[in-house]
Amino acid sequence: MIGFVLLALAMIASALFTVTAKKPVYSVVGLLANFIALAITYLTLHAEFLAVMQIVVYSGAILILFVFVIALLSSGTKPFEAGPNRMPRALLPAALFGLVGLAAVAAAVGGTIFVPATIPGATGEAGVFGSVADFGTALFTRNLLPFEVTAFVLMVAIVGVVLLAADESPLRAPKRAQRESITGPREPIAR
Amino acid sequence: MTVTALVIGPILLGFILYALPKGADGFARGTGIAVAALAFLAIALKPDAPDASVPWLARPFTAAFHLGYGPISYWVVLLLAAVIFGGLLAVRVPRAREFTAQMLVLQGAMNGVFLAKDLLLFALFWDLMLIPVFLLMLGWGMPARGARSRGTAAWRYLIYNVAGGLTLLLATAAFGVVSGSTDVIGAAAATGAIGEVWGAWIFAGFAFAFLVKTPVWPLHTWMPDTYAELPPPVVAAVSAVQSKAGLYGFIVIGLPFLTTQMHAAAPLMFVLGLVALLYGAFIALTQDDAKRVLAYSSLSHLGLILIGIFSFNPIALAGAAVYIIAHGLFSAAGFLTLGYVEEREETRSLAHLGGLAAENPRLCGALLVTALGALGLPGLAGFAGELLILTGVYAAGFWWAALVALVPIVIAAGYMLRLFQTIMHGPKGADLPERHDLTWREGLALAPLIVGLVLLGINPHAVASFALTQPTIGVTGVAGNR
Amino acid sequence: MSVPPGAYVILAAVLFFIGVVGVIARRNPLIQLMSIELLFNSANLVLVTFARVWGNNAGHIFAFLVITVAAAEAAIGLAIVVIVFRKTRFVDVDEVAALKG
Amino acid sequence: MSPATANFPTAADIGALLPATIVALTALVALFFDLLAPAATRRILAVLVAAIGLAGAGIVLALHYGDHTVAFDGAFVQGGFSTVFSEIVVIATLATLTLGLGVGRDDQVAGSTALLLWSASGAMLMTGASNLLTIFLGIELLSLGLYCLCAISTRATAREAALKYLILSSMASGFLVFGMALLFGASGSVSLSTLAVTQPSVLFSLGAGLFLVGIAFKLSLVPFHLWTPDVYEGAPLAVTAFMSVVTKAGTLAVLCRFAYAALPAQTATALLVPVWTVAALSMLVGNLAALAQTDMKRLLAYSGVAQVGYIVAAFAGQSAAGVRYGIFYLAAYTFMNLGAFAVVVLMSRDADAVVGVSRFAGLAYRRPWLAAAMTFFLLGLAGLPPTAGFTGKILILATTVGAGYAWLGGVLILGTAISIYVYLKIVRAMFVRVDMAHVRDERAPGALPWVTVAVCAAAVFVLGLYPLTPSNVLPLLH
Amino acid sequence: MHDYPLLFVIWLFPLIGALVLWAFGPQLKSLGGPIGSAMVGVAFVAALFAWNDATTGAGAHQALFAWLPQFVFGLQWDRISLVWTLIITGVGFLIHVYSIGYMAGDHAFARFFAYLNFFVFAMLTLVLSDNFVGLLVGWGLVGLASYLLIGFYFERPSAVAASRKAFVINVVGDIGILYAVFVIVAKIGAIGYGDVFANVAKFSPGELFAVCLGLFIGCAAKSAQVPLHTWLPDAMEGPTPVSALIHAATMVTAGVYLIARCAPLWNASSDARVLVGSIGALTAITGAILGCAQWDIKRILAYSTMSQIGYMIMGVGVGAFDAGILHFLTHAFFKAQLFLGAGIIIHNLADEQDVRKMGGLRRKMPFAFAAMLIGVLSICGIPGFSGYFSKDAVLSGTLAHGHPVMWAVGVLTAGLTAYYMFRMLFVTFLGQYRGHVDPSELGLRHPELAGTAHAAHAADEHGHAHAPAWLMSGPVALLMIPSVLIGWLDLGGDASPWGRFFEPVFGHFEPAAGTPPESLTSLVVLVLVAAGLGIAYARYGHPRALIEAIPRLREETVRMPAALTNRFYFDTAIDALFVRTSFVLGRVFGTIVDPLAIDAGVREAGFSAQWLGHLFRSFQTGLVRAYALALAFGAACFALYYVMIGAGR
Repeated sequence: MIGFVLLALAMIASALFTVTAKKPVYSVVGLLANFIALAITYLTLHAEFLAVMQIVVYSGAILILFVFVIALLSSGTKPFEAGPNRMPRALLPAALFGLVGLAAVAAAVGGTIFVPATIPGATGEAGVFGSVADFGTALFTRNLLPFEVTAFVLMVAIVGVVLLAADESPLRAPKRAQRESITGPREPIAR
Repeated sequence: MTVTALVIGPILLGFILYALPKGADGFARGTGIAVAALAFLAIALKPDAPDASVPWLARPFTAAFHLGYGPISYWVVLLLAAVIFGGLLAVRVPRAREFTAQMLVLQGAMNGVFLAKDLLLFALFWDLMLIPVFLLMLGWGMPARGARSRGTAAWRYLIYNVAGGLTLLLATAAFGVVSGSTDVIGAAAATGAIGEVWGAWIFAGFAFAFLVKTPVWPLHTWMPDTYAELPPPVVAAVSAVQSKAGLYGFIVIGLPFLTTQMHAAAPLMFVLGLVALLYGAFIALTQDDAKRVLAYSSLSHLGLILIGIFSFNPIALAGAAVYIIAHGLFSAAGFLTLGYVEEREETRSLAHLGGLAAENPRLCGALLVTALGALGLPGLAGFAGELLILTGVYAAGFWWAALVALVPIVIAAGYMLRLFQTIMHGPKGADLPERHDLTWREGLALAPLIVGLVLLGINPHAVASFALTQPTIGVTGVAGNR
Repeated sequence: MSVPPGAYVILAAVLFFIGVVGVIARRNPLIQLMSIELLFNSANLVLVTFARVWGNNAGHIFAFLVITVAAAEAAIGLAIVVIVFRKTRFVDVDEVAALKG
Repeated sequence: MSPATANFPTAADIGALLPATIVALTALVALFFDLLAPAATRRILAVLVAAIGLAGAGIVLALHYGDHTVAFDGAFVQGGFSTVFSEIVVIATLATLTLGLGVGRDDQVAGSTALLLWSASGAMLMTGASNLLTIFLGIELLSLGLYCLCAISTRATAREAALKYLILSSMASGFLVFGMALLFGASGSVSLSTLAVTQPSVLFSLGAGLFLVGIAFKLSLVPFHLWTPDVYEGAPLAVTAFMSVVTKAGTLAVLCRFAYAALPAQTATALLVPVWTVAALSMLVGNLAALAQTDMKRLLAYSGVAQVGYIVAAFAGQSAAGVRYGIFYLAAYTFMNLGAFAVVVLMSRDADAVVGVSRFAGLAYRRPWLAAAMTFFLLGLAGLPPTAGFTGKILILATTVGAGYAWLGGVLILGTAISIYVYLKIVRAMFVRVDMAHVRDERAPGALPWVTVAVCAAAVFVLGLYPLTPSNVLPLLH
Repeated sequence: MHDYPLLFVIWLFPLIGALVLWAFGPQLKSLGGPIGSAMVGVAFVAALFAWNDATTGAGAHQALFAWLPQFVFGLQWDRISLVWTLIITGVGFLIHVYSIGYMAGDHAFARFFAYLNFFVFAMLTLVLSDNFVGLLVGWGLVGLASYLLIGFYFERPSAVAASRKAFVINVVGDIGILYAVFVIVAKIGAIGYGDVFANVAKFSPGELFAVCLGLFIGCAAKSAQVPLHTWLPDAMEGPTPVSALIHAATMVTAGVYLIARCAPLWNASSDARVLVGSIGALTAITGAILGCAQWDIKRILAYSTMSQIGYMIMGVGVGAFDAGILHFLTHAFFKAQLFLGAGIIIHNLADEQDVRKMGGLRRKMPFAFAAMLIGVLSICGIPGFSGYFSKDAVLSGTLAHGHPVMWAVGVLTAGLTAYYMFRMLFVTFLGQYRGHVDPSELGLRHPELAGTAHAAHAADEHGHAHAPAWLMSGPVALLMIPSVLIGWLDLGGDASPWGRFFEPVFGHFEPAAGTPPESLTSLVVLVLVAAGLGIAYARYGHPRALIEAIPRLREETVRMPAALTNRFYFDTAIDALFVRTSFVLGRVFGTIVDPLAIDAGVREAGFSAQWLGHLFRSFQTGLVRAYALALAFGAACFALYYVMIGAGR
């Protein structure tokens, strides 16, 4: 229980830090903290494989991407300077609506009684609920279709990013750009 | 077969003409005239052409492409053919190819409205016939001097009538859902097929559409502008035939299927009709634009027909049928003739016109006959209609309405003679160009209408007889036990 | 499980709330994207929680898919951010409002 | 359901998914050919491959037509109305290809075409998706491709559109997923069929609500429509055309399945009230806002908002007829809308132009046929005869009134009345005589869009008048 | 009743003539006159041939067609139709012939005869029809004919105005008859005279009076009864033969015909008798008084016509039908003769119509003088002349039917008649010719006179290719005979041929006991006539008066009371009450109500739609965060609703 509270506080704090930070880089750090806390929470929920995925994919790939882009953009003279705020009072209504939603969820949760299923075995044992084996079986049998679709989702990401990037590079000759599109800059995502 | 051809033929030909190369104006015009003439002959020679019906929807209600002659519609389409023929024959317009094409589409659509035996089909053509008028007004409109810019009138025409068309659509859908089929026009009247709950709404939908189209006060303000701005052949067709669609609807849809609602609405309709009757007449007395005089006179006359229909009396109904055709005849002839005048004198302002009779006796004669027909000269068709309607209205017990309705007859004499005399009589108007008298084309265009005016005045029975037979007698029976 | 599942869900809701406010309140597109990541993660937390509650690992699969999609979305999003804001002086979504009305 | 009972996909599963698969793989083929193709032919080649693939998928679908397969353990359903939705997607994609032969520069065409196809396959996945995972993936596959496609243009506005689309759509996805999570929580399952038998609870209804928020966003129903005009205006013409139909087709299929098959009977009516409400709002606001537009794409965007409102109204009361007429009107809308877009393309230099309404002034006297075609499509969108739009409206009116939602029918009429202004304003512009001096007349390089125009016109006319009732064409809902 | 095709000849020949002349007028040129006259002549001869069939039994009948089962049309040939037909065709024929001379050289020669023929046809329709609707048709058509002929010189604004006035007022009459038709159809369900008269009992007294009232409104408008008489004097704008035929001999007596025809109705309704009789008396005296104040020779005759028709209406109104018809008969002759005589004068004086500018014409035009003299003697009821018999018959009829007041009025009118008719005669024919006297010396400020005279000059100065004189004098000469002798038919009261002729139609009337003998009436009338004649002679005929004619006339012109020059303000009143009011209403509706009141709503709707459009447009700020906010807002609303729904269960 104590652990959960600590995790929750950590998550909320890091999240708040993420959205309030002055610089994107700080946000990235905040988000990293948030993800790690989340991963730990997953472990408490019998989702060890997901916890791993969380660390690897999010912290490993996505956040790195963010950093990468930050670096790319801040190559300008004045990094991340913001123009005049054209919606200065956006925060208040946003918070209001958000709170309404929050209250709604609270009400929903409060209105239902959960009887958690009993899981045989502890987290980390092979083949238990949430373990790699369990997850894999589910993924490659009943949920084969979604899994296959994700392949295409990633393909879209690759090709799309390449197209946009190629569009951004006026120096490159069109033909070579296209070559690149298949072979070249796959790294950022494949990593 | 004939009826189908009457609807599809003109529309198809219209598109074909539209497809022709730019130069083909003369040919297109000739084709248009020929088509109209053929249509006229086809209708006149084959009055007993069988219905044509192809199934259409099966769910949510049954509907069919069902076309056929009805007691009134037969004469209306005949009239329409004559009007289109005359219009195309008499009036020369720029870009005659497109013009003719759209006129033919218009004819086809209007034929569709009046020949449709299926309510859904009726609604379809009802909306369809707005489009050509709209386009014609945009492309060939002739606004009076100092009038608002072109397109305004077209816009008003469209907005009003489409609004009506939509309520018609809603009512039709509801009718179909409730009664299960829309293939009902002319069928044995299943009175009470529509329950009380739905009936009121459905009737409201229909009534709004019909009142706008006719038009009836106070939904009429689109009409004077439209009539004034449309080129003569189109306004002839619109005022002669299109404006009857609503009244026709009341007769073939309202009377048999929404009888109780019709009776409930009768007082309101009487008030509206009478107001229109007087209102239009008074305004017609003071208009300066010759075409607007006729427009407002139409408002007045159509109000009379409305009263006739809603008195639920066979004689009045017969009168309404007669007057529907009669008004078509003289308003078409009138607008065509005014078209001739405007074409010659390049104005239609009564302040500028005057004294044409000296140079153009034949034109004068044409306008005279038209005016007399409009003011209900005894012996002409208009008189027959008026007399029958009012007699029926009086006999049905609405003696007060009959009395009020007598007043506009006098006013009609006033404004029609004002129109005729200011244009034709008195000293010749200043700065009016000297022009040749009526050409044989123009005369030929008017001939069928004027002949019809006389013949119908002598023998209205041909048009009116249906009113004295089933099923409308049943309706008036209902009226009787009020 | 000792902690009531409701607590997890509410925690997730809070994160979600923070994410939404972040998207609306911040003008830096990158931070907005990160807030969106928060949204997805909170959803994931709910999924995992309920997977645990029902003992049905469909929730895990779902969360996994969400992660993947989020990755792809982030990639594309960042690419778009790059091409949009490379030339502009400010990195500020309020600056790109040419389309309106 | 433990792993033991789990079964690997069978041939039947694959067969059911075949059409979408074909489309998805065609993209790879296109990319591959693009590597070998000489520079001159890449554009035509890519489009050709894509067209062939789509045609194949279309044929397969046609063969599938009428049968009904539940594939992948209930993750995907082929048959029923999903087939028709998929067909619409395929046709729309084909039409998109003809508008300006793909998107972007020669060296981008292969990629953009691939994205187009993947988006299409995503939409096709949505049409059959019958569990939450598939729905989610379908939506994302569709959207991710579109984010990129929007940005493929040198115009800054295109990129702005992409950015807005991305941020807002992702946010909406967030709501969607959260809602799905709650639904999962309430039912313990991700398959719609299980949802339908769940004991209703606050959790469930809240989940459904957030789920519907996501759906309403993708359908751009008021008030979730704000992104639509900006994105439509910014995106390349062809992409806009694609979005305006395919996104709607896919999402409508999801909504339809959710509304009809995934809700506990006793609560369904109450749960769907907001949907009809936003539909009504869309009809009014969409048309009113369209009144004031001067850019053609923007105007069509708003009109799209309203049109979707009409279609959703058809589902009111979940009458079995409703889905048929909804689909019928969707088909009608597809053809009318694509036809209109094709005309716009024919009036612009390339598929990436900005076309103001003013460009239509006096068109009838310069290019009568184009004007005639445009008039026809606009009449259809306005619901005037003799078009499928007219018939479709009648059917929707009939079914809403019949299902006891007469007020919705009334709003529909009101909206249509307003839309008359919107569409016939353009017709008036085309037919009013103006001096042609200041009108600059551009023409599309290729004549290919004419094919689309012709096909669409024919389809709109035939669907409208041919004695054909949707109930004969569409099998009952499974 | 068997069909009787001969009626077609009587009825349709004039129509054929009208159509032929209208169609081929320009080609026929001067042949138009003879053809037109011939057509009417044929009708006249045919009518003579048909005399016996009219007088035997109930007469002959010719079925036509039916509008609807309730509305069956036919022609009817009985004694009343016979009398009118003979006058219409006979006098009509003479006037046709006369017109050949009068209209010679007019540029619309053929058109004139087409109109005349058309008029004859219409009038025959009126009198031959066997039902009320047919009568109404004829009623309207004669109105049209008179409209066309009054406005024959359509370049003259005055003529145009006069014709429009005549037509509109006649339409007022038409709707009166229309109303009667409503009641008849609603009550009896048929329109034939036979059916209606057979069922008079079906009417309640009120309805019966309503029918009679409606019919009488028609009569009043057509026969220029007060207050609908104002069109008749203006109608003199038409060519003189028209005035003679339509506005003296035939059309204006249609009212007499209608009432005589509807004798059964009047017999059944005493209220109607009183009403019609008194209106007739009122008209008689009004016309006479106004006649004293006129200077235009044709207007003098017009007012005398009005006055005389008043007599007829009074006669038939009170129930002395045969007397009324007799007066119509005699009046048709002598009034036609008077007009034609006046026509000769006007024709020879180049369309001068003002008696003040005439004078001393006795030597210039002896024939015209003779004609006018006989006419005047006849109209004044000098014993021996036809007018004497008919007028006495009418007056004694009123007395016999117990209406002494009407009798008194009628007698007084007789005196006035003598005065103003002789006034006209003396001023015109005695003394010196004043044609070239400066108008101002005569105090000429009469607007309409100036108007007509000059416009007339402008109209047809080439109208004087003088046709052979006999063409004009011949008919007049022929008319002299009946206008002197026709009255003798009535010699001997009920035993007279006239009385016997109409006995089968109107039955025999036995005056109430104690009614003074007819001789008394004659005596009183004679005295008053003598008095009137005397005054007229003293003022205008006496040698002393003739010497100082010019200043005298000037004085009289200037000192003429306004009430008389404004014709008792009838026109003014009608104009103010109805004409102007209608125009004002029209303007109000057309320029205020229509655009501002009714249209405004629609326009506002349109505008507000546009406005809303721009409003929604303004929501689209283009800021992605704003859109996100809206999304959140929508989501919040949804969440709220769904939680409530969920909790509600």
